[in-house]
Amino acid sequence: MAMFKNENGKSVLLKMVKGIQENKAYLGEVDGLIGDGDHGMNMNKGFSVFEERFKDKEFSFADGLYELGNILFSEIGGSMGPIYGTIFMDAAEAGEDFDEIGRAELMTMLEAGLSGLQEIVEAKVGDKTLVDTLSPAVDALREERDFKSSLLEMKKAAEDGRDKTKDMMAKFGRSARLGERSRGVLDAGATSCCIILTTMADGIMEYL
Amino acid sequence: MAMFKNENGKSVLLKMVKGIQENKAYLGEVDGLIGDGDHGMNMNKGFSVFEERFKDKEFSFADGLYELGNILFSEIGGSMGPIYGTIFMDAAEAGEDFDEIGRAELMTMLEAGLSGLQEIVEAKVGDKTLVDTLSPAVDALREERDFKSSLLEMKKAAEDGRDKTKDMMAKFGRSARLGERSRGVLDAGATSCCIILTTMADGIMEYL
Amino acid sequence: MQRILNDPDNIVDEMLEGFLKAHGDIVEKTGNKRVVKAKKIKADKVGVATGGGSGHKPAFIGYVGENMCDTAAVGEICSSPTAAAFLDSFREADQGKGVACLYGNYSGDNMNVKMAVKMAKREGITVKTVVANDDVASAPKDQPEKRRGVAGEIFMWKAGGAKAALGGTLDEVIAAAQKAIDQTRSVGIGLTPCTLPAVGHPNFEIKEGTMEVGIGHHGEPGIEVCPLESADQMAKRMVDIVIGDVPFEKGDEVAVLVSGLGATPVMELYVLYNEIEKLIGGRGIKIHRSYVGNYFTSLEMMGATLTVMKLDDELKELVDLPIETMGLTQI
Amino acid sequence: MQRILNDPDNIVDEMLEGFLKAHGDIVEKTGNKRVVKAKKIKADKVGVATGGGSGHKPAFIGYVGENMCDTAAVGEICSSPTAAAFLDSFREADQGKGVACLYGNYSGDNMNVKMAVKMAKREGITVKTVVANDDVASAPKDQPEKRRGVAGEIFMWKAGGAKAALGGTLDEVIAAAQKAIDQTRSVGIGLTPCTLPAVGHPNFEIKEGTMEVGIGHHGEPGIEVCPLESADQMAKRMVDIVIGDVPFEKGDEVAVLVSGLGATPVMELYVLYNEIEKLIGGRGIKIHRSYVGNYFTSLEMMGATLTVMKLDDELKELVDLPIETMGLTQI
Ligand SMILES: Nc1ncnc2c1ncn2[C@@H]1O[C@H](COP(=O)(O)OP(=O)(O)O)[C@@H](O)[C@H]1O
Ligand SMILES: Nc1ncnc2c1ncn2[C@@H]1O[C@H](COP(=O)(O)OP(=O)(O)O)[C@@H](O)[C@H]1O
Ligand SMILES: [Mg+2]
Ligand SMILES: [Mg+2]
Ligand SMILES: [Mg+2]
Ligand SMILES: [Mg+2]
Repeated sequence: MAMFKNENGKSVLLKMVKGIQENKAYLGEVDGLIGDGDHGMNMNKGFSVFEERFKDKEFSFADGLYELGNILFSEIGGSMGPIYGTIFMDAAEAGEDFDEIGRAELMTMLEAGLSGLQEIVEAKVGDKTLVDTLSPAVDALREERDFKSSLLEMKKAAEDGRDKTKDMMAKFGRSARLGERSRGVLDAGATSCCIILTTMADGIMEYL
Repeated sequence: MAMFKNENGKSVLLKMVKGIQENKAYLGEVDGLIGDGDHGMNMNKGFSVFEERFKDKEFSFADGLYELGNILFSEIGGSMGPIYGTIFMDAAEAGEDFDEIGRAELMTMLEAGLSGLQEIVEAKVGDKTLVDTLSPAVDALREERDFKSSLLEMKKAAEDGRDKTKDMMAKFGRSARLGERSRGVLDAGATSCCIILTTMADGIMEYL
Repeated sequence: MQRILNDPDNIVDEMLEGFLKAHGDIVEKTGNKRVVKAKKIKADKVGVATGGGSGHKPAFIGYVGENMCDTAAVGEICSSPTAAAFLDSFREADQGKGVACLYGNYSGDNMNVKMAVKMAKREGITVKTVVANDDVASAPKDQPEKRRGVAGEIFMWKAGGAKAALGGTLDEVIAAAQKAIDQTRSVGIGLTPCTLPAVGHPNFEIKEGTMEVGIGHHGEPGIEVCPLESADQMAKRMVDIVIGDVPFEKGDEVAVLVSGLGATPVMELYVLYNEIEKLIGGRGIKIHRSYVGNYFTSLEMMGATLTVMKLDDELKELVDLPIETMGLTQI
Repeated sequence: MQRILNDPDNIVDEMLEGFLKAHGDIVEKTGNKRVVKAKKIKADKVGVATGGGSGHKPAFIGYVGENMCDTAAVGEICSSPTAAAFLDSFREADQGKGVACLYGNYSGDNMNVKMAVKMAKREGITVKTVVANDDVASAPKDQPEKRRGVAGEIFMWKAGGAKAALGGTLDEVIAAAQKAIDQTRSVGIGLTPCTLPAVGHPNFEIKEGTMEVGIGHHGEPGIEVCPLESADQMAKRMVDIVIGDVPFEKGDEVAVLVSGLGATPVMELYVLYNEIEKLIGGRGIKIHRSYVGNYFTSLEMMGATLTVMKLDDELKELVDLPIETMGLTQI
């Protein structure tokens, strides 16, 4: 069964960076509708700092995630610092000892990220946050399948999850204050989380 | 020879008021090009205060001019307070004893206004100020003619004077700082002065 | 975008450098470039820390100074400071008597402060918090935990800072700041949107001829978009919302703060205050102290906020205490 | 026009009413509703009067207060106060030791002040004047009599007000204020136009992507329209113009004032000051004191001005004297 070497992390991380950079403006627009419009800017800044600092270094997938998370957490702040910081760093810690990463290993990592997140935020599926993307994506990895199919399922689950946030009413974050008026647009965090998971899957698939 | 009764001043003054009110925006635009854009606003405010305060009263031409000048001087301020205040009040003082006003009397009055002005400002003909309108208008009244022709000449002189300011370089007031760049547009004060003299002449002619 | 900028990504750092140079008599830098500290801090007192996103000048660093906040953690524009910055701000503020962290109710700030408080605890620094939630328009009265903190934070800092300066214990400082914010209500009216320098265009719209009642400090939509009103009508709307939310009663004494959102000419804030004063007075409420100016802004947004705090003897004494900060100097 | 207004014709009176209510501890009204007076005036000193058009908050009434101006005459927006208002301001300021009238070089103000001085003389009040002309961009160096007064007026008031507070004679006060303005130079860069409320639309244009170097406080055109530059480039341009005009030399000490024109976020003023400080320091000139904020504005114009005053021992003492005004409180 195809596996992905943890040590091949760099190209995956850089793909994630590119995904965020290319969607900087789009994420800003989505956040602007019911938030404050800075989601693209802050994500882009954090991911670009990571790129700048690590582009000439080699690193594993887990280490890359850790460093990216740490930059978001300790240099960017905002909501994304603690949220993605926790997700990435906790996922990295769960995965640092894997030499090879397959479906089960990736699930372990992302599950650790998700449960780390749930220690700091109360949001659950249905609350119009990035949990709506991350949680079904983790679930999609639970079923035994070959890694590539699993990744494709994970992408699909992330996309579906993101799309579902459109009709939801926000319960947490800035847009929660809008109540009913928060319906009708995507959640910014769910959108960026989908980009992250999708580019991560695409990056890994290049090695399968 | 046709004369105008000083006591019939009200309709003349109200015509002058209307002339300024109708040109409020236009005067603002002219002043905006090389000044600060407030000429129409300030003139309109002063003239409208006069209208409001005196619309239910009867008054002579000289008294009306005096009150208008006094309002500009003591309630409006700016450059127009001292300038038109002086012109109107000095003209009024020179004319308060006339029962009837003809060419010679009007000349006496406006001449007094002009020389009063020249005591407080240094501007001469050619300096791109309202002196370029007022001074030739007074000159047009010097030649003996029937009153109506004189008024028509005065209007023409005022208009010509105003138009000549277009090519001049401003020497006084806000626009003086622009030097060469002040050429190519009318002077705001010359423009309002032309409106004032024109409506004054038209108002008087209704009685001739 | 007609703005005074170099690389927008560096705006916060450059602003901080300039701020420290300009106000070297009031503030000083610390080991963390995103943490600013008051120059003169009374010895042996409870520390008062705050922090928040940038773009709200004078908030937050403009309220660091004698008898107000001891430290402020600085975030990106409209974005919470990092947990690390909050932690460092606690370390700087602590003199062994604990630290009161007084900040605004935003999800980013909540998360970062919570994490920083935990980390501080591990180091033996006791940090207690008060979360400002004075913005009436941001959630119904029965959901105060959802309400945003806006210009009322200034009264919270004033009260907490003064209590600490007067020698209060950590619990007393926390109680004073909590009382201040509990007695404070705010509302904003937005007239134009603002543009984040790194984004380059406004991220929301307020149509010419309309106004957004209840707008947030980051352009968060308000409770109502309605046709632009006169200053007097805006004043009435604001007073009704603010005074209607808390049991302000005849005979009460209050402190009033009218802040511009950034680009509204200050002259117009006085026009607004002129009517606000009449309306509050008309309800038999006495204005003990008033502040009119740009006290808590949102970049170059146009509009204004009204904040009213109900006073008791303690709050009066705390509000009246002299302070020297960039945002407010009171003799 | 997204503004906070009632009838634009009443804006000045309403603003004044609101101002007097908000700052009753610093200023008070007089018999002339267009003249404002300081609440605390040291007895038996030379009076310090000023005045000018409205729309420049804090200028002019925002600089009335202890140790600064005793009175200010208030004009319509961008328009000189009346001679009558100046006269009343002299009457209020006079304590028998004469009055220093410190104002800006605009043709309306010149005429009205001149007339008011004459009328005052008839009443036995001696008034001497200093006319601020610090705006480098408004006329060549050899025509200082044509130059406008802009934010440098603040240093003129500071020096004159302090000298009077310290017991200076009328001639000494005039000499100090004159020296202050002679040693002061300013320049402004405009980024957006402003709209007079009664006019309803901007009366001049600054195209997006361009900036007007040397703009006046009423939107008077500057010396050059050029493509919008970075904050650092603007700083360089401003420092070159200002420092180039007066023989500032290595080793000089200066006071620096960076003011926003109204709508520029204060954060950006610090970004600008950050570079200005480097450039001035780089010339071997020492900044003794600096002010960054909205000190002299033009309604909701965007942009900034730089003002630099060369100090000697006397000016240093005068600038450092504490004051309490709405626009500037210094401990
Ligand atoms: N309390 C929370 N719980 C879960 N997710 C949250 C919470 N607060 C914010 N988010 C997520 O963060 C996204 C907004 O991120 P961003 O715009 O960067 O931060 P901010 O709201 O501070 O400006 C939201 O779309 C949402 O997905
Ligand atoms: N010193 C002066 N001498 C003669 N006329 C002047 C002088 N200053 C201003 N003016 C006249 O005043 C006009 C401008 O008036 P206005 O816009 O009302 O005043 P301000 O320039 O103070 O805004 C100019 O167009 C000019 O005709
Ligand atoms: Mg956001
Ligand atoms: Mg004008
Ligand atoms: Mg944000
Ligand atoms: Mg004017």
